[in-house]
This record gives sequence, C-alpha cells and structure tokens, in this order.
Amino acid sequence: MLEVHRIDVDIASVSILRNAALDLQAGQMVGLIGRNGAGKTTFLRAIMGLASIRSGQVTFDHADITQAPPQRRALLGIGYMPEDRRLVPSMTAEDNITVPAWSVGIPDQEDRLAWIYDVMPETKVFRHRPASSLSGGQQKLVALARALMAGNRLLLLDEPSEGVAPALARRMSEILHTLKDDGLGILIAESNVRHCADLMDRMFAIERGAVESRPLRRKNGGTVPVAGAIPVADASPAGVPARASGELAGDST
Amino acid sequence: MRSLTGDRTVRGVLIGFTLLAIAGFFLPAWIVNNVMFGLARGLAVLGLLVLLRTGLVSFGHALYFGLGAYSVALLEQLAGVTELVPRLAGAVVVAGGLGWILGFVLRRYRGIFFAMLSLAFSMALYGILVKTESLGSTDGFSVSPTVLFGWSPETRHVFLAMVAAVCAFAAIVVQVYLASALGHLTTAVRDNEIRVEYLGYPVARSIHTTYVLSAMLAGAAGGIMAMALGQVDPDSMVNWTVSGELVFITIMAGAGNVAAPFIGGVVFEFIRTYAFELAPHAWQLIVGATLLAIIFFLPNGLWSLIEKPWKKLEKRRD
Amino acid sequence: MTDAPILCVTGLCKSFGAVVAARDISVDVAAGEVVGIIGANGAGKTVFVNMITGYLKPSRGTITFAGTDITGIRPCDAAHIGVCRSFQTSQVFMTMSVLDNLLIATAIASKGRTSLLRPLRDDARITQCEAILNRYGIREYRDRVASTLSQGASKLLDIAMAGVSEPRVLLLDEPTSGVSVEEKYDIMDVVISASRRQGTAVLLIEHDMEIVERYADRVLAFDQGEKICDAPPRQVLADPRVRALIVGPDDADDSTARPRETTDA
Amino acid sequence: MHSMFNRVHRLALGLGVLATALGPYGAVTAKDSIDVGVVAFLSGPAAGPFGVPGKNGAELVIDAINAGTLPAPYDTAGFAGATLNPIHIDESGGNAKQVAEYRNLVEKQGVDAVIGYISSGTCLAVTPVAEELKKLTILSVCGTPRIFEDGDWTHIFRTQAHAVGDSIAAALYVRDNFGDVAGYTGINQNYAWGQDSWKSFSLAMGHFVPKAEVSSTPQFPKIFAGQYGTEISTLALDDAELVHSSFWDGDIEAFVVQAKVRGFFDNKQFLSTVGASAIDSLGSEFPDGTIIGTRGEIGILVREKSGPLNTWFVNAYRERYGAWPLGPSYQYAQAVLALKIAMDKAARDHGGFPTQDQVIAAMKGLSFETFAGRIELALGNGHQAVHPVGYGITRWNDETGEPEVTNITFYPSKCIYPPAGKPSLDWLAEGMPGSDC
Amino acid sequence: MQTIVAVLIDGLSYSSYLFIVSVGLTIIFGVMKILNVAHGSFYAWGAYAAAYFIGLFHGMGFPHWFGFVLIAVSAVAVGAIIGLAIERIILRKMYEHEEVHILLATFGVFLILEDVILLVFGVNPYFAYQPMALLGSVKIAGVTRDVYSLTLIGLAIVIALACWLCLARSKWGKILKVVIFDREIGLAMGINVNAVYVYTFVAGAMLGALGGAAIAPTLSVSPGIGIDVIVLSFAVVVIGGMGSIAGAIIGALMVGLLRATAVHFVPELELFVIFAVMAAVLMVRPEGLFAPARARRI
Repeated sequence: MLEVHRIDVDIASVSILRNAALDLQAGQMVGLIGRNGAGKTTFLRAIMGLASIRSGQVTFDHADITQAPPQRRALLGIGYMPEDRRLVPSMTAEDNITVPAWSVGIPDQEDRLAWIYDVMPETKVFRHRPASSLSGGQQKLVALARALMAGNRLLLLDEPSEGVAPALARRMSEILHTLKDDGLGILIAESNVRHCADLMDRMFAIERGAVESRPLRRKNGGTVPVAGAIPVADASPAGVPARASGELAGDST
Repeated sequence: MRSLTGDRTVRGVLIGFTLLAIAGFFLPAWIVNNVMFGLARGLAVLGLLVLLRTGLVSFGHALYFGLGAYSVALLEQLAGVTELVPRLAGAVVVAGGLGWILGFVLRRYRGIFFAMLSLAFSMALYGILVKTESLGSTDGFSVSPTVLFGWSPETRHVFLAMVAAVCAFAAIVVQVYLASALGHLTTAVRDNEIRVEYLGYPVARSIHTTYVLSAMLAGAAGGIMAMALGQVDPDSMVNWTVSGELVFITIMAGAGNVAAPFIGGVVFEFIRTYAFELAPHAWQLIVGATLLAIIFFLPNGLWSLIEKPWKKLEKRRD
Repeated sequence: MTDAPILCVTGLCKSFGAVVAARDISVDVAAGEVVGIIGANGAGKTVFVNMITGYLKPSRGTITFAGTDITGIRPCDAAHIGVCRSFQTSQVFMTMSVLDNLLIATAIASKGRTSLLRPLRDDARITQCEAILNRYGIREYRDRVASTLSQGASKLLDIAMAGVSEPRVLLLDEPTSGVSVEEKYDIMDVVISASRRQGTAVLLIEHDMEIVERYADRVLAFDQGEKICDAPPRQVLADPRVRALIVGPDDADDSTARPRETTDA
Repeated sequence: MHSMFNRVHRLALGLGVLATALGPYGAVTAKDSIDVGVVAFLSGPAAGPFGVPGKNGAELVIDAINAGTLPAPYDTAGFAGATLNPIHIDESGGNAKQVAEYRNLVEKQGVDAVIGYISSGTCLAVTPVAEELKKLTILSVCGTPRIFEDGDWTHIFRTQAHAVGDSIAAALYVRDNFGDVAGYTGINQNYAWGQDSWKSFSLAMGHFVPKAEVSSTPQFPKIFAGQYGTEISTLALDDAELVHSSFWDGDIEAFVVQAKVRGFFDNKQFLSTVGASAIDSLGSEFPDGTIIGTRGEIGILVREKSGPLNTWFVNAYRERYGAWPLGPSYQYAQAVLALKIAMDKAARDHGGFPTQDQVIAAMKGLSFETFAGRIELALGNGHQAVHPVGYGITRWNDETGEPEVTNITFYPSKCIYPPAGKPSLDWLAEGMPGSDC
Repeated sequence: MQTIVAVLIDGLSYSSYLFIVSVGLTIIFGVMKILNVAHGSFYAWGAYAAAYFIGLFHGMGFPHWFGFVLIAVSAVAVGAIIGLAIERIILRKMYEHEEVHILLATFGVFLILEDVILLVFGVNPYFAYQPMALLGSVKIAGVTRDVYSLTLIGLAIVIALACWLCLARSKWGKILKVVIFDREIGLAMGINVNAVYVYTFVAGAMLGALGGAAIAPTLSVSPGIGIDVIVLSFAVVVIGGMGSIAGAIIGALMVGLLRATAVHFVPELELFVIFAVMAAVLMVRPEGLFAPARARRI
C-alpha cells in the first residue's frame, strides 16, 4: 500500500534522512525503531507531506504522492498522530477529532465518528470536554482518534506509548490491534518497543550510521522478520538549531 | 594593541574612513552632505547590527536616534552649547542612560515582543515631543553649526572629517567588542540562551550590555544627524518610520561586518536623493521596491557582494 | 572521598498545578561521588536536576551546596559557584565552531570579569581549549560549525562545556542518549575519569542501566516525583519495584525484546 | 551660462577639485537665465488648498514676466533681463527633509534663489540653513513672527506680513462687529503657526474686547490630524461662543465638514483667519456667517477688486487653471514680483547683471505695488513685509452659485504691526503703544 | 456629567473604527503570524476608494444613501484586489523567511502602496461627507453628535459579533483555530493551509479597508493617513493580545477612551498615553491582556 523509495530529506540544509526506504501493506503493523533524534519523526512527516523530500519517491496505492500537499494525503486516508499530541486546547475533544473531517470534506463524517467511538468507547465519555482539561493519556487517545478520522487506510503514529502509563499503553495496543484487524496499515515510530513489539509484523531500524540487523523475538517465541532498514544520514544533527531553549523541561511534563 | 592593528577589519575601517575624510575636501557640498547623513544613519545601524548579533530586532531605535538629536538641540536651546565634544557626549550619555534604564525591562523580551515594546517606548517619546510646545512640538528646533574647540570651520568638509573620525572610532570599538569574549556572547545568546546561563553568565546582563551599547551608538548617530542637518523634528527623528528605515538599512547592509552599516547608510541616502529627484511623488515606491528586491535577491545584504572579493583578497594576502 | 556532603537536598517538593513533579526528596551527595538517577519518563528526574541548578524554584525544601543554601539561585550563579550541568539534547552554540563553543565556555569560567573584554581567540585560551578537545576526542572537529556535528560529537561538546569550569557538582542529563553504542563507554570514561580526578560529584541521569551499573557509586530511583530507592546499583536494579516501574515488565524470556539490550548482543 | 556651471560642477565632481573655490555665483557678469527653487506643498493635505494654488500663482507670474506680458509697471521682460527657470520642490515630508532638500537645491542644483515655504515650521527650519549657505531666499506664505523677531538675517526676506497682524485685525473685527461676545476659545495646530496665532489673538482680544473671557481648554491637535470628533465635543461643551482657528490646509475642510454635521456652527461664531480656501472647495457646505480672513489684500477678499494688475491676475489665473486664485496664489506671485523688482532695480543701479549682494541691497526696505494692494518691507531691518489685513463674513449666494464675502473691513498696517525692532508679543502685552488705528 | 458622556461617545466612536482596522490586523497575525505593516495601506486605500467613489457617484447625481453601498463595495474591492495581490505575489514566497524579513517586506509594500495612492488618486484631499450629512445629528446629554459616528459604533459591534460567530460557531472558525494553534498540525489534519492563508489575508485586508472606508466620510482623505493608523492599531493589538479578537475589542476601547479622556482633560498627553499604556501592558503581560499567558522561556 505504502512504498517509500530511497528518500532524502533535509531540514534547514542539514541532511536528516538519506536513502530511507520502507514499505507497508494493508493490515500490517510496522515498527520504525530508533533513538531520539534518529530521524523517525522526520520520516513520518515526510510521508505525511510535512517535510519536503529532496529526492526519492513516496507512493500510496501505486500513485506517486511525493509532491502531493498534505491535505491530499489526508483525503487518501492517511492519518497522522504527532508525538506531543498537539490538540487545540480550547476546543472540545470531539471538535478536535472532527477537524480532519471538516477540512478534508469527508462525506460520511457521522459514520466515521461513530466507528471511532466504537473502536475507542472511552473517548466518547469525555467528548464534550475541552482538550485542555484532559489528562495526558486521554489526550493521547483523542490524538489517535483524530488521526483515525482522516486515516481510515494508513496510520502514522509517532511514539504512541511515550509518556503513557502502562495500563493505558496496553489499552492503546489493544486498540491498534483492532484497527490492524480492520485492515488498516499502521506505521509506528518508537524508541521503546516494549508495549507493541508483539503486535508488529515487521520492524525497521532507524539509526544513524550503518544498518543493524535486529531479529526480535515474540512472546510466543517466533521472530519478527527484519524486513529492511533505513540508512540514515551520517551526520544526523542534534536537533534543529532554532529553539534550543524550549526543550529544557524535557520529560518533566 | 597588536591584535588591534592585526585585525584586517580595523585596518580596512581606518583606511576607508581616512580616504573618505580626505576625499570630502574634493567633493561637492551636496555629496558631502549625503555622505554625512549616510554615515550618521550608518552609526545607528551599527547599533542595530550589534543587537541583531544577539538575535534582537528593535522596531523603535528611533527612540535613541531622536534622543541623541534632541539632546544636541536642547543643549543648544538651554545652555547654548555648540561645541562638538559636549554635543556628542550629551547625545551619547542621554541615549545610553535611557538605554540603561529601559534595558532592565527590555532584556526580558525576545522576538516580536522586544520589537513591539521598543516601538511603544519610541512612540511614547514621539507622543511627548509632538505635543509639547516647549520641546518644539511638530516643528522641532534648528541646530546651529558645530564648533570644534572654538574653531568654526568655514566649510562642511571639515565636519565630514570629524564625522568620519567618530564613525571610524565607533566601528573599531564595536569590532573590538565583537571580537572579545563578551562580544561573542551576543552570538552565543542568540544561539542558545540556556547554555550561556548554565555556563555561568547571566543572559540578561549580556543583552543589557549590548542594548546599552546599541543605544549609545544610535544616540551618537542622532546627534551627528542633528548637527549635519541643522534641524531636529519628531517626524524625521523619532517616528516609527525612522525606526523602520534603520531596520531596512540594517538588512540592506547585511550584518557581516562593522563597515557594512556605513556602506548601507550612504547607499540608502543616495538612493533616496536620486529617487526623490527622479520621481518626487514616487520616491517611497522606489525605496520600497529596493527593500523588497534586497529581501528577495540579496537576503544577506550588500555586504555579501563585498564579502566575496574581500575574502579573496584576504586569501591572496595570506 | 570526603565524608562531608558537598550537596544536601532536603525535603524538596515541586508541583505544577495539580501535577506533583517532586515529592519530599532528600539526598546527600559527597564530593567525588557518582550518583545515578533512574526513573521512567516523567518520573521527575529532570525536574530534580532543574531545581538543583536553579532553573526551577522548588515549592518547598532546601538545597545546600558546600554549606551554603542555594535554593532558588539563578542557573548562572549556580554555575558560577560550581554547580554545572549537561543536557539531554545537547545545548551548544549552533552557528559557532566547536573551538569557539569551548572558548566561550572557558572565558566565562575564568572568573575575572576583565578577561571577558579580551579577544575571545586568545592564544593561551586556545591552547587550553585544544587540550580539552583532545581529552574528549573531538579535536578533529575543532573548526566544524556545531550544527553540523553528529549527535555523539555534539553531546561530547556539550559535556565538555559543562566541565570546563571544573565544577564541584556536575549534573549529567542522559549523557549517552543519542550516542552510538560504540561511543557511549568512551564518553563516560572520559567524563567520569575527569570528574574523579577533580573530585567532582556527579549526578548521572540515565536510562541505560548498563551505564548506571558500571559508573554509579549509588543509584536513586524516581517514580512520579518520589524517590523510591537509594542504594548501590546492584541492589537498586534488583529491587522488584524498580524493575516493575522503571526497568520494564519483568519477563525474563522477553528481555531481548528491549532494543537497548539487544543492541550489544 | 547655466549649463557651463553644470559642466564645471561635473568637472569638479570628476576631478575632485575646484568645486569649493567656485561658488555658484563665482564672478558672473551676465546671465541669460536664472534657476530659482520654488517650494510649495505639492502633496499632502496642504497641497490642494495652498501648495498647488501657490505654485500656480508663481508659475503664472513667472511665465508672464519671462514673456514680458505682465501689465505695467512690471511689463519689462525677464529678471534683470534673464529668464527665470523655476525648479519646483515639494514642501511635504517634515522639516528635516526640507532642510535636506534646501541643501540639495543650493548645493546640488545650484539655484540662484529660493522662493517659497508655506509652513511656519519649515520656514523656521530653513532660515538658518539659508543663511549658512548664503542664498537669497524669499519666504512667501509662512506667518510666524519669530523669524525676524528672534533672528537677524541677511539673505532672508518675507513678502508676507507675520501672523500677529492677522490676529490683531481679527480681534479688531470682533470688536467692531461682535463687540458683545462673552467668551472665546480656539482650535489651532500644535506648531509654531497655530501656537503663535492663538497667543497673539488672545492677547489682542484682551486688549480690544477685555470683557470676553478666554477658555481654559483651547485645543491644539496635531497638524494634518484629519479627525476632530473629540476636539469638536470639547469645543461644543465650552461656554465660549466665539471659536478662533488658524487652520489652513485640508484640516480646515475636515474640521468644517465634521463640525457642521454636528450643528456646531448653529451655536458658535466661527472665526477662521486663513481658511478661505475651504470656501471655494466646500461651496454651499461652508457655513454662512463665518468670519474669514485672507492675511492681506489677497484671495477671496479682493476677488472683485478692480485695477489692471488684479483684473489681469484673476482673469489670467482663471483662464489657465479654471479656478479662482486663492490667497497663496497671490502670495507666491508677490514673492516673484519682489524678486523681479529687486533684480531690475539692482541691475539699473549697478549696470549689468547684479550679484546676489546687490539684489539683496535692492530688496531691502522695498515698497511695491502688488496686484490688489501695497507691500512694504518695513520690519526686520527691511526684510519683513507689512500690509493691511482684512476680514469679512461668508455667505453662499444661491443666485450666482458662488460663495461671497460681505462686510469686508481692512485694517491698515500701521495699526496692526509693531514699530520696527519691537517684538510683537511684547508690544501686544504692553497694549500696542504707537498703534495707529 | 456632560463631559463624561462626551468622552464616552467620542471614545467609543474612535474605538470603533480602530477596532475594525485592528481586528483585521490581529486576524492576520493570529493565523499567519505576520505583523503586517502594510495594513495601514489597506486602511488608506479603503478610505481613498470610498471617498473617490462617493464623490464620483454623488457628482453623477446618485442619491446620498448610495454612499453606504459604495463604502462596502470599496472595502471588499480593495481587500480582494490588493490583499490577494500581496499575498500571492509577495507573502506567499516569504513564509519560510525570518520574521524580520517578513515584517520588513510588509514595510516595503507599505512604502510602495503609499506612493501608488499618490499616483492613482493625486495629491489633493478628498471629502466624502455626503453619507455623514445624510444621517444628520442627534443631541445626547447636551452635546450634538453626528449620527454617522454612532453608526460606526454599531458597525463595530456587528463586525465583532460576526467575527465571534465565525470563529466560535462555525466549522471555518474551528479550522482557523487549528491553524492558529499549530500550522503544521493543521496541515497534517488535511487543512489546506495555503487556502486558509489566502482567505485570512484577504479578509483581514477587507477589514482594514472597511475601517478606512467607513471613517472616510468624517475626515479629509489625504496622503499619509495610513502612517498614524498603523501604529495605533499595533498599539490596540498589542494591548489586547496579538491574535485575539476579544483583545482587539478591549485594546480599541482602551485606546479610544484614553485618547478621548486625554483630549478633554490634558490634550498634551493625547498620544503619549496610548503608547505608555501599550508599553505598560507589554511589561506586565507581554502576551497582551487577552491572550492566555504562556510560560516565558528563560
């Protein structure tokens, strides 16, 4: 369904991704594993059209979408959940969830929403509360629901279990499992595969420097095949210079 | 001292300004005037350049420019001072003094908030000047010709030489400052305030120092402008459009070198003179179009045109 | 190692609105001691470091450094008296060369104010910095602009800058995150040996238990703003509560599923 | 000759020599043409009512003199025989810009003289520079008395009397026609002109209508503010029934339009010392019954006055520009006239083309016939003009479809200006000793 | 008492046109993060277009009330034509540039538009008092007031309500909120941010032009009228909080009432108070009175 062919991505003329490649089929869950700053987020952003691709190609259902604007990708059924949730605090959970429906102009909006509430009944409970009043975990669920609104074919999830209590992380895995069984393709970027390793069909390692072969064992003893890997730029930078000052709070929140 | 004379920029500035001062004696008066106005603006732009190095853009530097100009005018009105040194000192001290006071507030702000707060302060001064009769209201004051140690030179060429000397001095001071550890802190603060703070230097102090230096430069610039022009008034010294022009020249000149502001200032003055002559009703249009062209095609300013041959020259000398 | 603690933290509390980030934390650190701090994301490790270095004001409690109360001190003053830190994501001057980065750190560290007015690229200072570059193995990057460095090199520079002033307390926030496996021990060797030599007390925040185990004299485990364990490394890592909350769900045969443990396999 | 100078300049620029040695006046003995800077508002709120009519007036008379078609006694062609080539400069943009422009005119364009300036602020700013550059400059319109009372200038002349006479004449007119007024206030611009006008008007009122009470909150909005809603409220709330204003540019029109809708003029007696331009531009919108002045024997007050010069001026102006000549048209034309008279006189006295110093000597203390009256350079050591000043009452004439001014009274210059050497505000404060009314 | 009523009415009518202009500025800033110096030009163009057409059509014998139609038409036309042109030709290429460069580019546009006004409309002032004359006057607490200024207050209220409805009650508003909150998340959620930018800029330009067109009948429309307005609306927007509509209301009210009070009691401070308050607000609440306070970075 999704094929990424050797893409190069620069941010502020610093090479972030080089020759990165990956493919994913419907009903598959694929992990993209790498440490902080390895380029996972950039990779997802490039697929979503938020980071411009210098060379290489991204196809979705065999159609080239390398240069397509993000809204067209959303219309094709790609949903994106950013790492830090980024819900609009003053809007209710439901409004946050339905944003993509309005913007993309999804015709069966109501059905889609009903389906989302069906998959994640817990979000229905707090749908009328403003996003700012939700806990971090609840926000994470809303962000996932929002990604689902447009993304009924492919989900791009950036660190879905980061900063989430173990119970919720387990719940998140369950939801993803349901979605996978519904035939969605799911690409998860994680630095910590603890909670969803057993769901993954394939793993891609993203790390600066050379490719590591990394067989991962399932609970039942089987091995997750390492389908390929993404060589990433050698000089992966320590971040974009601009806002060094914003990051101090780090994991305190 | 050895490092001072060893600095190519310092040598370049000294040679350049000396040549300019000498050339002044052979140039027609109107060119001398435009060069002087250009140098005066350049001095203020040098102040903005120092701020820009620390990542701040003031949209209200006309506050100090105007304050310097009005200091010169008021010193004459109230105390009859027409000597160059006290005039200039007055402008620098008053501007630096207010810069020091406002610095306590402004050093807490960055980005758009810094720009807006600077604008607010400058417009508050504008509001006072425009409406106060004893401060000349909209008219401002005339400024009589400047005297140098009791000697009042017949021609303005001598004054150009004095202005060139002041500008060269300021450029060298700034160059030495920027080469010092303290001066490098400006860039360090722009790059990463947190790191500077955690290395043990208060970011606020670094910004404050830079700000006061910048205010003093703009004050001196305003003082020189008042002396060169022979007139001060709020609309041409303190209004926000003046601040806008100064930022414009800063971007036009480029922040690459302490000489750039002066080149930018003089070029701006000539663009304006010719634009006005060419199209009295459309000179702003020409200036505005130049501004857009620079932003689009020469984002690093005029200095980037000079930098390449300059670097080549340096290489050859090495 | 002397007995008198260089850093005393007593009853430190911090909350952001309803969220409690630190709950009555008390720790003594002796000079020259290396104290590891572990905890899950959001457990309050960074908040703890931020309070010690003065970025955050504690809601309650005191921090004493070498006998002086430094609670609520500004970061620059903390650094000035000898409490320095490195950062999780390296904090360097992106547009400057590696050498200039260090030169600035050195200039600030040399306490005399007048030295700041001297040219930055002072010969003596350059020699001094080159020695540091050598020690940290980043000499080859001397003239590279910091933004072009690899994460590992950038991290080394970050730590080198923190250590320039020979602080008496050095807080290292995840010094090996983002650093390749081959490099991580090298970094730690350099840092820890330098601090041992200078008798610097080190507070080491780490996710990598191997690093903690290998370098820390003592380990603090944090959970939800609370200190749940304070003991030598082996003892802490064996603690069931720590294993459950921090090290991960304890599935002996699944331990290889954790990438950090598979990487050196 | 002029082009030769240009060439010299260019040469100087190229070689970097000579330019300072050869002033633009050098050792000239004869000229075919002279360059004169003519400065007036060509843009901004003051362009329509003042600048453009002023420029037109100058242009009309310059062309006529160059061609020798002005009626007698000015029917000789040229200025000491030379053709005048005007260089028009826009006065807008603030004082500092005007100072820079002045320097450009003299030092870059090398003009032989400068005529113009409407704003008092600009006049004050330009005067010291003109003196510094030693260039004959004839101020045509501006009215602040400070120019010749605070300074002593060799190269500056003003062919327009200063504002104190306007104020005294205004107070006299109030005394003669509205003697029972109980109180007065004012709205004036916050710069030299407005402040001086208000100060001298209130002093004169204190003298002539002592029982009228002066308001404590006269308004001083910023020049070209354009919006007077709040000021109109303050004035309306004031008990004073007489409202004095020296608004002159677009401000007077804006004020009248905004105030009229609010019925302001139904309750207040409005006195406008220079707002005559608005009478034509606003037509029937201009409130009837306003006391209006034109600062001399010029503009709408002398529109109907016969006499060969005035008839020629009004008709030629209307023919060429399709509008009535306004006050500034006269004022600029009079400045040009003064230059011609002085240059011709100097040429006669000395034989040959006169130097600047000879022209200045000839102009000093000049007394000459203008289009509708007489101007004497009697003050400021022979550099500052005096002349009669009149006022009248406005009325819209439905039959002709034109505005008119009735009940016109002119007050002679001996009555409304201080004797030479006496600062006018002191003179006013002392009760105008020696005034001959 | 009379004076207080006068201050209130004067202040409110001044506030209302300031609000109309500023709300355009604040919307553009809120959504696009552009501090648009050229906004003063929209105001000037709106005023010129309205004054020109009112004069023209009045001369052709159209009834006075037609002026109101012309005011609306001028605002929409100016906003659509000039706004669209600027967004398409200049700003579109600049979104990736530094903030200062964008600010300066709008300054350049401002300079250009100022002179284009001169070239198009000439140097003479325009008067378009017909709509104001048509509405006549009314006596409130002993002070005669022109009804037109009072109508302006009504217009400002209508626009405030319309903005509020649009932002708080419509899908459009919610989409805007997302873009305001985070441009990139908007993109990721399938919002055509470029289109949002165009509409926003044009709408903001229309409001700026409407402010000018609406006030045109009460003033002499002459070159340079945009210069003062731009700093005044900066003050309004900064006082209220950049990007906040409620803030624009509060900011405009504060500026208008302060100015009116100053003119009535201490005319010398008329301009000073406005900017002193702007500075004071920035010092106490840099984000403005109505923007949610955010933690200050070091």
